[in-house]
Amino acid sequence: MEMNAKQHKYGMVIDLDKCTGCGACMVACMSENNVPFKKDESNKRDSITWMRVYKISNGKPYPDADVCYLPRPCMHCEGHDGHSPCVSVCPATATDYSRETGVVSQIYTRCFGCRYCMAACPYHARYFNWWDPVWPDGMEKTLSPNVSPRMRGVVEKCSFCFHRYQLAREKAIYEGRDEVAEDEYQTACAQACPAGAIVFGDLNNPDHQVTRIVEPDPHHHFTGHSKKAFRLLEQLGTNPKVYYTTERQWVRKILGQYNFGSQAAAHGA
Amino acid sequence: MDSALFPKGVKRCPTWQFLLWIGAVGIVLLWGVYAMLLCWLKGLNQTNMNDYYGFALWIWADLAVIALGGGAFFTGFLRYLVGKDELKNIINFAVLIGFICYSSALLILAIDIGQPLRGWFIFWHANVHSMLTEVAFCLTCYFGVLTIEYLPLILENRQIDKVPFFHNLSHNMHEIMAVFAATGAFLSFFHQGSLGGVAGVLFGRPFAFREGIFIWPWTFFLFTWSAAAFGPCFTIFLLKITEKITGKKLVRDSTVWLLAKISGWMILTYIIAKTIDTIYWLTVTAPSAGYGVGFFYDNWFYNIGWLVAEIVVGGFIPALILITKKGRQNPTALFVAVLLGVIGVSINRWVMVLQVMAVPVMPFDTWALYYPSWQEVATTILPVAYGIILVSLSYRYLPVFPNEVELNAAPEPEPLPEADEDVPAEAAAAQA
Amino acid sequence: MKLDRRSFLSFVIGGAAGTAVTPLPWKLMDDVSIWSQMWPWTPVPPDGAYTYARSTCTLCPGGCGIAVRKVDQRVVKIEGLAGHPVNDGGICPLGLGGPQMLYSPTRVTGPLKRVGPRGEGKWAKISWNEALAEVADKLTQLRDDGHPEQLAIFSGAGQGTFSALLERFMTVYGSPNLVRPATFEDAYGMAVYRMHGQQAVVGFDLENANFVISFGSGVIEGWGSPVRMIRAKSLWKDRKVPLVQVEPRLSNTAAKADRWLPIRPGTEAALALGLAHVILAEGLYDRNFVEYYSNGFEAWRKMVLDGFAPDKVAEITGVSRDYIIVLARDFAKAGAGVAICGRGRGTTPGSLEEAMAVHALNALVGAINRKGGVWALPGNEGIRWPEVEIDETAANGLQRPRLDGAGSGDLVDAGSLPNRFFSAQAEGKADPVKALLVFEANPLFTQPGTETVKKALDRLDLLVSFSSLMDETAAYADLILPNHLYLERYDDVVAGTGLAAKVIGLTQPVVAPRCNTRHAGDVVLALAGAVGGPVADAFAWESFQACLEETLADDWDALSEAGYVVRKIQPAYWFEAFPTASGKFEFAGGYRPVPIEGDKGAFPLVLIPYDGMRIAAGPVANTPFMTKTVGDDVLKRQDVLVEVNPKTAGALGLGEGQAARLSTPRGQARVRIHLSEGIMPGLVAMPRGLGHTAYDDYLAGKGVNVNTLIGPVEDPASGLDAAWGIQAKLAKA
Amino acid sequence: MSTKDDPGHAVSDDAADKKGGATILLFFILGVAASLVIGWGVFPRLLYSTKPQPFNFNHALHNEEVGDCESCHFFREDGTFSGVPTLAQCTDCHEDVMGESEDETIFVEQYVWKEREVPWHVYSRQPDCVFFSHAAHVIKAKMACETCHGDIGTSTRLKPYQENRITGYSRDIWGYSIAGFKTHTYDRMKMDDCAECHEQAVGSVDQAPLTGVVGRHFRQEVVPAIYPPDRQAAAGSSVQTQRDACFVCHK
Repeated sequence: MEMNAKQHKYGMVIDLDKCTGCGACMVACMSENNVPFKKDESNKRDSITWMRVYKISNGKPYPDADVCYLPRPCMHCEGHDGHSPCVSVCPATATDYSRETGVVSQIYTRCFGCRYCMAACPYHARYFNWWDPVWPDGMEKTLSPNVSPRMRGVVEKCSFCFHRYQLAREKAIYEGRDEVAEDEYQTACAQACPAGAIVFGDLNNPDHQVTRIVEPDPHHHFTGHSKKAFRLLEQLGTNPKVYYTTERQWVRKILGQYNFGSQAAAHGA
Repeated sequence: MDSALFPKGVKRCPTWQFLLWIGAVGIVLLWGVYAMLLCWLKGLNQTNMNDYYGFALWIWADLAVIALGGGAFFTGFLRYLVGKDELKNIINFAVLIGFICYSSALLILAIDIGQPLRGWFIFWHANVHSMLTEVAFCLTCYFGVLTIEYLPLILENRQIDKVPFFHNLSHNMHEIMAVFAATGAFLSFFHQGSLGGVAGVLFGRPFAFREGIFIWPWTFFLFTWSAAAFGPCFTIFLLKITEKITGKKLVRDSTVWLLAKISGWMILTYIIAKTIDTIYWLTVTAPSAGYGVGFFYDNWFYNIGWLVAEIVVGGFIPALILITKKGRQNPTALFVAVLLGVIGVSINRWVMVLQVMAVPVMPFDTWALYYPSWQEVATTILPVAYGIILVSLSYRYLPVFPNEVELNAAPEPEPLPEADEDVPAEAAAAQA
Repeated sequence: MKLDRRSFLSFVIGGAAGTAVTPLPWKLMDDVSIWSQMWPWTPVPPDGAYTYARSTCTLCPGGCGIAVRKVDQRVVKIEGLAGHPVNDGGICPLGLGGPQMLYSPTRVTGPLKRVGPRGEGKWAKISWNEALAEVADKLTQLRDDGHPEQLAIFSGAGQGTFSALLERFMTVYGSPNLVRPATFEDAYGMAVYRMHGQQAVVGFDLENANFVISFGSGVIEGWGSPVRMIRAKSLWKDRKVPLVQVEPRLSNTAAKADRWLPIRPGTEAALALGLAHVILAEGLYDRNFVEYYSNGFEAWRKMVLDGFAPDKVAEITGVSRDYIIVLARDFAKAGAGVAICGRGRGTTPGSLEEAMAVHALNALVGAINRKGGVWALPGNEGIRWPEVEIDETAANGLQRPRLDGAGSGDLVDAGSLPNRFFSAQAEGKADPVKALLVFEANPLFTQPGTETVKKALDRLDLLVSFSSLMDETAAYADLILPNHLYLERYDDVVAGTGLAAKVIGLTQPVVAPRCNTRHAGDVVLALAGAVGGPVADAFAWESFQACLEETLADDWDALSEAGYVVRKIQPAYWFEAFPTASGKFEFAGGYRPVPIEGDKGAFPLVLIPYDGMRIAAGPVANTPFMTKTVGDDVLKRQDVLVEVNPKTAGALGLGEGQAARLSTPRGQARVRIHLSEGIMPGLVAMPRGLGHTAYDDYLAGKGVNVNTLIGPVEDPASGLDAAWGIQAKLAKA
Repeated sequence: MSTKDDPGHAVSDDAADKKGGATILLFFILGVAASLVIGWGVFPRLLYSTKPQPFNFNHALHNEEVGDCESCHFFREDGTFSGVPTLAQCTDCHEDVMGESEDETIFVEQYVWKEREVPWHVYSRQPDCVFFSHAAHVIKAKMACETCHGDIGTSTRLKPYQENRITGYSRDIWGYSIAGFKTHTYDRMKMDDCAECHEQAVGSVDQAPLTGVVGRHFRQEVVPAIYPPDRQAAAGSSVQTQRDACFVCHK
């Protein structure tokens, strides 16, 4: 099977019961992807974090209160055969869905900052560079050449560390292999997570851990239904490639309330 | 002093008064320009937009002015294609308003994008799947058309008209104006629609998303329809203001009533369609995505009042006034009706932009409210000031109103100068 | 012919027409488009060869292995070292921050001498020779005056060669005042000393436990070795091992625990004894251990049975009587249950009796030195250097009592008491210290009672900081002799606070030093040389690296190759584990609540500090990236949000996000309110690690340093700081 | 618009005045001529500034010495491409002046001894947003270096480096033909030139125009090497463009 022709479908499954909310995934992502930072990042609505960990509360009074942490990368929605909410609305073809990898790309030099894609994304996974990124004197040395730094006025988002796929692919080619092995292409967040809560891989590859955990439901394999895992806002038809698992009923109830219903309950306890 | 430039046989206020007036509005204009430059030079951090509000006041302003500018294409459509010849007396004014609205829309878009110098990518690297692409193309083309429609009016300025070439040119252009009107109407049906599509296709945003046919969500047709219905309201609204403050009758009542009547029926049919759409959306579309009826209005600010205001106050009421003879022929009722209409369509555009952003979509998300920064407000008022100036200039130097002379043959009593803000008239009136 | 208007016009038109068929407009458009996509001011990171260097993280005592990603000679990223026994590829947000520290503008670029008043921030750049001379002069002078003990060292360096070097230096120099920041390990160590009769490092075989009770330990907030603990927690999840978290606040650990057990702060020991009561009463304890390997059981048993019946404990702790019974049974019956203590990251030692109560509870179920239990491991032996010659000056100096009183009187088994050290120095009771060298520490920020620490430092003739970055203590110092950052130097790290195995990691220079810095080890060698005499003789090595290679001789190759070596340690069997008088495990301890500072009348609420996962509270501060991850329910602009129960806040008329003035007997600060159902009414919780005054705008001035509002409370039993909170007051600001 | 036609109409208006008409025509032609001179002649000279290389490098000579491109421009263990050699590589041979070429003397004295990297101007330098995999093209697709880099490997002198004053990139990217025409695959290195091959490869455009050695090699070697015969015809991986997805060449 040729590498280029193979239809990969890279995706992620996150164990919400393992996620400790430590934030390593966020920092790993920022460090990996040259994400800019400002002096005050306490306004989370203009703070660029490709991977963002949300804090969800069960809303119960003391002492029955409980919280759950939910890491939210870009979901790399497949939508209906590749027409994810954001991709099809971009007027300048600055974002794109790849059938080859299932990754939703963002080309910063093509984007002119109309922000239609942000309006389209229900996950708030897309971020706008409201400011010209500035690195304190000397810190520009921390920038990785594998990811192009962005300029003011463009949208950016999680790329599933696609540059890591490219590098892995070069290595594979160099070693005369056709396929990138599961451990060769891992996102920075999955790699960093100390709790091992994030599993990344090719949902089209039955041998990959992610596929074994998600257990795509043969009945609706192509719509990404799963026996065990659920997805955010599944009911909107965004068809995301990031799955979540949890055994805590209240979390399922809040997150899966629309999209998972009885199935969730069935696998809940 | 500049009276040589006035249209034949009309009276205008003294130059100093006019200049004073233009100066006053000009200051507002400059304020807007300053804000605009800030946004271009310092970037969009000058606004209060954020990652939850990628679309905000500006996009609303765009949608609103384009809807209100719809009077141009629809009146043109009625005049040249349907053959409502009566409307020729108001078509100039409609075109003028349209021209102002569309040029403003384009300006605001130019400020709204993060990399203005790359703005042309929307044409160069166009993505055919995007409603915004469709908008950009039609908008630009139609703006061209409006320019061509507005040009003859300029050429008819008393002095310019003396140049035989310009005289002929404007004459010839008049001949073929129907073609442009047709083109304009065609383009408008599309971009008004695609503006509706912009919101309607957002299947990740249950407040905006609508089913539809082929690639077009219902909002596509609703927007076109509403623009056609409310555009004339805006034309009449501004006409009435202009008349009130110039203290002149500028267009025959019969013409206005005709337009008002058509507008009324358009509004009625539209608002019925809109009601059906809303009911279907609230009871079928949204629930299928798991969002209950009350969900979208469960906020202290975005409450059910918005829906009522849009459909009843801004829809049914003006419609009923305008379709009844007594209603539209009573000056006050007419004015109230068109005003409500203008407000109604503006609310519709507002919720289809801002409430879409405000509604929490992810289960753990919360309502996101936003208020514009002064830079956003200033750049949004900028077009208003620019519009007032353009209307003032056109009114003063161009034969915008063919009937003005005959309608104002008899000397009239001095009208009371109005304390109205956007009044080219104070000036204009005083001279009478 | 004349050039009239029309001719000119036609010329222009001709020009326009002609231009259209030249490349000019089109090429210009293309170039401008390229320019507008590649703005000259957008940085372009230079490409190069990608390499990974193995090293060991020193940013906390965890001892994680790291793989440092480099592009040519630039460090661009730090990743966890796959296969490493501590973190196996995982890494914490602080550990990821290396590059931002290495290239931080807050690096101290070379030796600095203070000009102008302390802490004013006016510095003169000086040469290393000048710097060394300055310090050497003072050291020599103190010895000449016959007061070597007036030199003190405050060192946060972990147990490794460098620390041994400092000990050796102080010994030959003649000062007993080598002070270390104390942690829960000190308290636990003393408990073990009293119950095992042995100076030991405590290890917890948590991976093999099957029921865990945590008395307020931040299992995933950084207690022990952070990444290892988080991995253990994931392991428990897979193996369905229950974790019960006992603390008044819904911490991340509590949220992850199978049961969050809110308890009145400071009463944890009582709960431990309450559980023991049930276990004793129902005879669920490990009879074999108690009968054959323990001593003083009866007395202790009586004490527990008389004083800690479930109802009484319920009264003291606020935990329901029934649950105490259920929990005790589950714990005892689990078979491999273990209890741990040490609040949050354990940076405050806490009450000795609490440690003893918890340890006794473990002993009761036989969880001593057994799989899945608590292990007492031999302390830092490893290093064998030639004996040192001590001259008379030194001998006399060493005779003098430590300023913190540790090792003498009733604190004979105490190691180091920083709280007492700074208060004694501040009050100037005993003859105070004249010179203080600070290594790997930032006491002016991390020690509770900032004011006291400042007073103490003010009484010094010479304060020398060896910090690589301009932290609070460095900013207040007289001299800064900047150390290499951990990415630029050699070091050995004995990993694993609480790890049930000994992992030695090697920190290696992965890039050439960026600034004019020197390895603190080399500086110590140089100083020793300058002081001369026996002090110089004690240090034969020409460099710290040489010293390190010699010290780690057997492992050196393995270390520089793999980055770490593992020494599997088997704890002694019961029959030989307890070198006490009885030769058996001593049941001991009781419950005397540690008093809280402040008057309940004037300060009706209680402020408790907590450790947030995304805020580094130790000597190493947050990086910009890490601060970026701090939630807006903790930090909003420059204000810290304190957690308050809605009931409590409501009574004070305070709402979400509202500004308030928080005052304690120690000080007051402006805060904002965060209403949380996850905290016991009557408490106010504030994160540690905010409110920096040094560093740059990416960190300084954000929030409040809780140490300015709280002070140490001495545990009568150990002399250690056992403060768990302070009386406080909230009012609208 | 209208003003443009002005003279035209004007002419017809007062056609009586032939002389005037002639003058106007003359000036029109003058205008055209002037603009052509400026557009084709002056503009290109203004657009580019010529920058000398630090010293000359003789590819032909080195080729003889070491035999192949790969010894200096090699793939690293991880499959990435080393590109322009670093000082360290050169120093393997050049710790000291070997020949009598003046350039080598400059190199050794100015750079080797002073341990400074040579600040070469790279003709093929691409913008930062470009991801280019030599491995994919050279190893996988078996493409020849010449396909993109031309015959630089056999050159004895480095051609002057012409930098675009606006973009800052080498003239080689747009190509030396100011009109943008190209006769060889290596004449230009713009996105369209990459796309050309990629589109033909995925079959989203006709491959027939591919002629010559390169073209044949491309059809017979490259395409089959990358794409299996049963691939979806005329479709790249991009949902938006049906060509190769953006991330294939962008980062």
